[in-house]
Amino acid sequence: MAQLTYRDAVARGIAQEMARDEDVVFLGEDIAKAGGVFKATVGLLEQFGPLRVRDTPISEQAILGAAMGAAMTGLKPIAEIMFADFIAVCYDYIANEFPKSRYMTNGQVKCPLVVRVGNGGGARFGAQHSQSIENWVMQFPGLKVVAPSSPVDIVGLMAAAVRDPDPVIFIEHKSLYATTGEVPDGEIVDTLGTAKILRTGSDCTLIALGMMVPRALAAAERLQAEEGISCEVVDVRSLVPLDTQTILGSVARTHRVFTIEENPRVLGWGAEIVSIIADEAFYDLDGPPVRITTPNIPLPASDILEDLAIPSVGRIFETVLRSMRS
Amino acid sequence: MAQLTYRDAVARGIAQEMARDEDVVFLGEDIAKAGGVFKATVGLLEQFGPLRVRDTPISEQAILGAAMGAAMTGLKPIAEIMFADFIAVCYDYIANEFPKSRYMTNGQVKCPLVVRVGNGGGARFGAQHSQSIENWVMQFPGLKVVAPSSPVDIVGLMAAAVRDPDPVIFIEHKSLYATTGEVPDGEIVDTLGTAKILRTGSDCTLIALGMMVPRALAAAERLQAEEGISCEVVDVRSLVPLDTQTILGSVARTHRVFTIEENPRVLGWGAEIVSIIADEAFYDLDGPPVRITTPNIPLPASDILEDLAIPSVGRIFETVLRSMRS
Amino acid sequence: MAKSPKQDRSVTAVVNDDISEAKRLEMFRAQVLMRQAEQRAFDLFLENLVKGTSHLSLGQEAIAAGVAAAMEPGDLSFCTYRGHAHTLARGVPVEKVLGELMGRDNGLMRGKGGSMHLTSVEHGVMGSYAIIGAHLPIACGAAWRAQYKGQSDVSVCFFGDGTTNIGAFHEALNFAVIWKLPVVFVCENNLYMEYTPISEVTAVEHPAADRASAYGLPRIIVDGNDADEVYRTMLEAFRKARSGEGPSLIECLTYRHSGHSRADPAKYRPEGELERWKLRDPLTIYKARLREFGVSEADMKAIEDDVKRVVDEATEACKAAPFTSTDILFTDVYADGGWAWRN
Amino acid sequence: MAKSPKQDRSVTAVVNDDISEAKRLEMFRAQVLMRQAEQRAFDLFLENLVKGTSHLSLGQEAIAAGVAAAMEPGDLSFCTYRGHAHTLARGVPVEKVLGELMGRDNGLMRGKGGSMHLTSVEHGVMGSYAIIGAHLPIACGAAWRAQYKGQSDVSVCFFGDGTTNIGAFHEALNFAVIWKLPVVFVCENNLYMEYTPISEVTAVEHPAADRASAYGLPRIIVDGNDADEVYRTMLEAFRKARSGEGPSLIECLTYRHSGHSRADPAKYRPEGELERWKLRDPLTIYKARLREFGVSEADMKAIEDDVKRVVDEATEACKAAPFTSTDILFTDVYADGGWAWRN
Ligand SMILES: Cc1ncc(C[n+]2csc(CCOP(=O)(O)OP(=O)(O)O)c2C)c(N)n1
Ligand SMILES: Cc1ncc(C[n+]2csc(CCOP(=O)(O)OP(=O)(O)O)c2C)c(N)n1
Ligand SMILES: [Mg+2]
Ligand SMILES: [Mg+2]
Repeated sequence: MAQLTYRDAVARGIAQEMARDEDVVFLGEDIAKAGGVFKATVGLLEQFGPLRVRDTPISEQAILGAAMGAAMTGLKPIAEIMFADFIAVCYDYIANEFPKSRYMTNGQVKCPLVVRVGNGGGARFGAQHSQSIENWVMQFPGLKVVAPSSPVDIVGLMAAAVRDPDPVIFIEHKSLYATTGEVPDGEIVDTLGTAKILRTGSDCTLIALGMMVPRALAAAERLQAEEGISCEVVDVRSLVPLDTQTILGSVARTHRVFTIEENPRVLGWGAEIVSIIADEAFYDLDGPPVRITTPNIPLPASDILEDLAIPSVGRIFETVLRSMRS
Repeated sequence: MAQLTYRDAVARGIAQEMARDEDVVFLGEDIAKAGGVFKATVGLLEQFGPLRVRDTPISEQAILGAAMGAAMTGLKPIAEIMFADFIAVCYDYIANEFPKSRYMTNGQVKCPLVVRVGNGGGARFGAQHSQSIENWVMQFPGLKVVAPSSPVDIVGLMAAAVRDPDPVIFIEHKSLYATTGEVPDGEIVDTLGTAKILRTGSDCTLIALGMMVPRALAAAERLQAEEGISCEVVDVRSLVPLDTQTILGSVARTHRVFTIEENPRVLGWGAEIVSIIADEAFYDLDGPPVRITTPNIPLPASDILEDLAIPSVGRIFETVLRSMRS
Repeated sequence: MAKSPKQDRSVTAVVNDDISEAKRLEMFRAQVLMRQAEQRAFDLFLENLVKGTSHLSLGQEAIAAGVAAAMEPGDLSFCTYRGHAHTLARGVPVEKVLGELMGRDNGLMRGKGGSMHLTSVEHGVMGSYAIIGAHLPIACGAAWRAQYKGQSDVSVCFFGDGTTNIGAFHEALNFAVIWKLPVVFVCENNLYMEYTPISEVTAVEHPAADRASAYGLPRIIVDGNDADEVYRTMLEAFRKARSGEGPSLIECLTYRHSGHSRADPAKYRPEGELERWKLRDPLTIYKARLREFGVSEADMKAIEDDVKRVVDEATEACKAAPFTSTDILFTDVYADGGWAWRN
Repeated sequence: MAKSPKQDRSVTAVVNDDISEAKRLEMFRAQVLMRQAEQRAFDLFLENLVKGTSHLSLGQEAIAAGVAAAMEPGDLSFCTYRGHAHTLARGVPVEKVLGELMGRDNGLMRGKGGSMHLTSVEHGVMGSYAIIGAHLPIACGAAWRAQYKGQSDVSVCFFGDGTTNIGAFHEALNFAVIWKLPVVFVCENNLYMEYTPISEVTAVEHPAADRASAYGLPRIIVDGNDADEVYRTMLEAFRKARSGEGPSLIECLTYRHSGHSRADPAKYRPEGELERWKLRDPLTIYKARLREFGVSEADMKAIEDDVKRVVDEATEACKAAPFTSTDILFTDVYADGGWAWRN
């Protein structure tokens, strides 16, 4: 058991899979010699050599296209798209190619690959380098999406993603890279499609993801300590497949639900979850499901403004409190 | 008053605005000499000349980028992206450029442009030419999205979109091009952000868009005639801005709601609407809000399969009936 | 502008050359098969038995034939929505292609993909891609796999003149060169994108060849209506690819006899253009070639008749085949065979 | 590979030439201002008064200076995330730039955009774009507007060597040429993308210039550390653009003295590379040039001192300025001034 940063967990997760399977290869901009712009892939070039860990030009379409062609014909590529926002310049692969090739060919073509992206705000990078792009990628039948919030989940879900026979978008949160957590020694393999209840509670369920997970936990602490409100906190972890059993199970116990989303409101992942709860757990609900999100604005660069925009512990606390008391 | 096809309404709508304002220019692939691959822009080149109606190379990024640069500096461009699915190859402008330029520059930069796309299924074009891409474009603060379902709405909303000072995605449904409707003579200018109640009813609200509108209306007829269920049918028309007053008002009267979406289920526009209703009209609801969508599959090419995939009048009828009876 | 076909090509009889008679007959048969199968597809469309869209290669068959003849089993093809010809050229049965167009259970993908997505992994046809440009990087990836695994296959990527103006073209070419990938890019310059002449929207005369130097590649232009020329050029490109010398970019000059897609009457053509190109129909050229090398009219006729029989039989089989069964609607979205996105 | 700077440049004294002393002093002052303002930005970052990221142009100033000196009022600049220099070169006050970096109310965009998005429409700085490649087509659009409206302004688009490998580069270049747009593409080849040498990921030696022929453009390479060379080359490009002869693509050879962004110690540089390039520091070169043309040390010193005063005053003003007010969080999402997406 070791304390590991979320950043180092990325390299460890990739290394675990590359050591296991020679077909796992890794490509992206500045990922090899420089160890990644977030330093999350330091050491991989040295360990696995320049044929398996490859720097690319600034050609995101070539990166994802090449990953797909390799995946179709026998490799298991991991591709990095540096900032999640850049998914927009290679979106054709996300929307039209990866997820559809198996279906269109009646199962002839497979596409086992992983696309890692650095997601989210908090670093004062402004509107084009801070976005939470879960809702750019989760709507495509055929694609899977995971978003780990802790070092141990990074390692285990990376293994699950690499071993999965479907294309997986692996969302890392930039503002979590420096956080640490316990990670057991030896091989770790987690399971896609599983949420985790990180804190049990009886009054309401907080559903969070990525950087919103530690904030939800902190808000839950305060709600318990200061207001006696007992919150269950669910880390969604996997958006596709979605662990609706865990989510609906929690709502069936608490009867109230809040989603805590870093993305701006419109069509955030919480909308899908709320629509499922509203349909399938309608009679379990004692009050309206509430979505706590970044407001409908691009992210500003100034630290003061950015901190106001993204849901904070304080805002979560107050929104839940107000809603539970009303 | 004339009978016009939805297809001809597009050309009329564009012509109305180009005749009014010299700053309105139009570019896209095969839109000028050939009159568009859907023949929706026939005659515009002849009427407005080659400086205002311009054929482009197959360079969607150049098309949208050029539209933006022109819009920033004084023109009001209309750009065509032929099949809506191709939005994926120029998504950076949709996600990162159009919607953010005004905010990031603290209001210095404006971006008044319209992007027309041919959306939706029904033509047996297969998985990469049949998608309903509302949920690829509606999540960006700063961008507006309209999706007319009738010829008169095409003309009026085109005028509204062209005159609007914000970037607007204008979603035309390919399978509606051949449909006809009455269109008054003279200038028509509609309003963005307004839904339309196309049929009043008291038992439940059907919320639809695009090609799902005629199907919702037909299902409502049958439900009334065969089962005595009175459905109100709302044509959303404008996803951003969203006319929540009309939607919430209808739900407050009927107490039950169904969204009818052509997109595959996950994160369709209905999810956002349901999440709003569940939060803000929770106590109005007499039963769960239900989403009727294409299942979680890419669209197949075969006519038999495609017809099974997209919500049909029969499926709407049965889903509403089952849910209202349970 | 590359507008007028060569019409003054003087034919000199040669008895022996580098291409065997067997190879020539293979290429002839392939061209006849593509021609007849695609004409049949058009007839079936007129009978309303083919739904959706389809894009024919009538007039461009020499390219698919010449390339396929140079390929080894195991080499991979990446095609466009205009992919019937390339799929047939790799040996995929006509019945499976027509069946797919007709949405029958015997179709290559049982109707799930349709005309624009023909795929037969077993024949090395790794897919037909309908979004312009996407498959150029994908072909690079397949070639990267071969390079990484030390496998000797080459990936061939077909695309049109119009495709050279999209970003993915540029990214793929640069990528293939810097990684020295065993991939061959075959541009079929048929002078038009959908309806717009390529010369009106392209900064150089030869949309592919005049860009080769931007990637450090030689400028290669071939007569795309002459299967032999295509074949010879491809042999050299394959040799380069297999010996680790990296990719090639080859521009084949050709012309499509039909409209862009089944919906297109092709009224945008200048008068006489089609007629001039029809004089250089790849089949006409190839028959002359065969004659030159002593193949008899009877032998040619026998091949044509045999192909006709194959296409007729395939047509009957497709007409008799059941429509695709609806239970496949939900299969193969994910690798577990199903479509479940939640538990 | 374009790796080593010219070191043998022999300087011959010239008394009269095509560039006036006033113009030279303008370019000198601009370079000094960029240098000092960016060094100040770095100091402020070390004091934790600048948050977020920032990308400096230290060592590359001659390009921004030479280009700006050739521009007319009304001409438009489209910059990248490495855009401080180009913004300052167009006359945007230092205070507004530093204020933006520091998130103050006096900032160019009051802190909403930050270092990577500097924009001052009033000075013709039409934005700084942080997604590689996006602004090349946008600059085309601005140029199209000028062409359509018969206006005489030219759009200048700055970008790095690494940007030449992304698809949007290719689409923009082709587009600009076929429409003959009054746009000038200025590639600053500083030998690196972020940390990876451009030569390792590019199929040609000169990432921009060696691609010019793919768009029918001449191959133009200039010494990007010599403001005069840049200036002269730009004058010709502007002349072309304004007279309807279309776009230019100009590759300027240069080197950045600092890391890619504030987080980068630039350890990937081969030993001695930075030192060699520092011998060709644009300011060193330009001072020598001024001396050649008889400008005194005292005159140069006076300019440096005056710039220092300006930068100092701007710094103080920014430190004294209030942080941006929180009420602008919700403004200017839409043209109505607000953020409402529903009624
Ligand atoms: C990204 C994208 N843009 C536009 C289209 C629509 N489209 C289909 S075929 C075609 C013309 C392609 O021309 P070319 O590459 O010359 O191939 P050809 O059809 O002549 O074989 C166009 C524009 C598309 N499929 N994908
Ligand atoms: C589409 C996209 N991919 C990657 C990046 C990350 N990135 C920012 S700067 C940069 C290097 C750019 O190199 P170059 O064009 O040479 O400009 P320079 O930084 O040297 O001025 C990269 C890869 C980005 N901003 N956008
Ligand atoms: Mg073509
Ligand atoms: Mg650079």
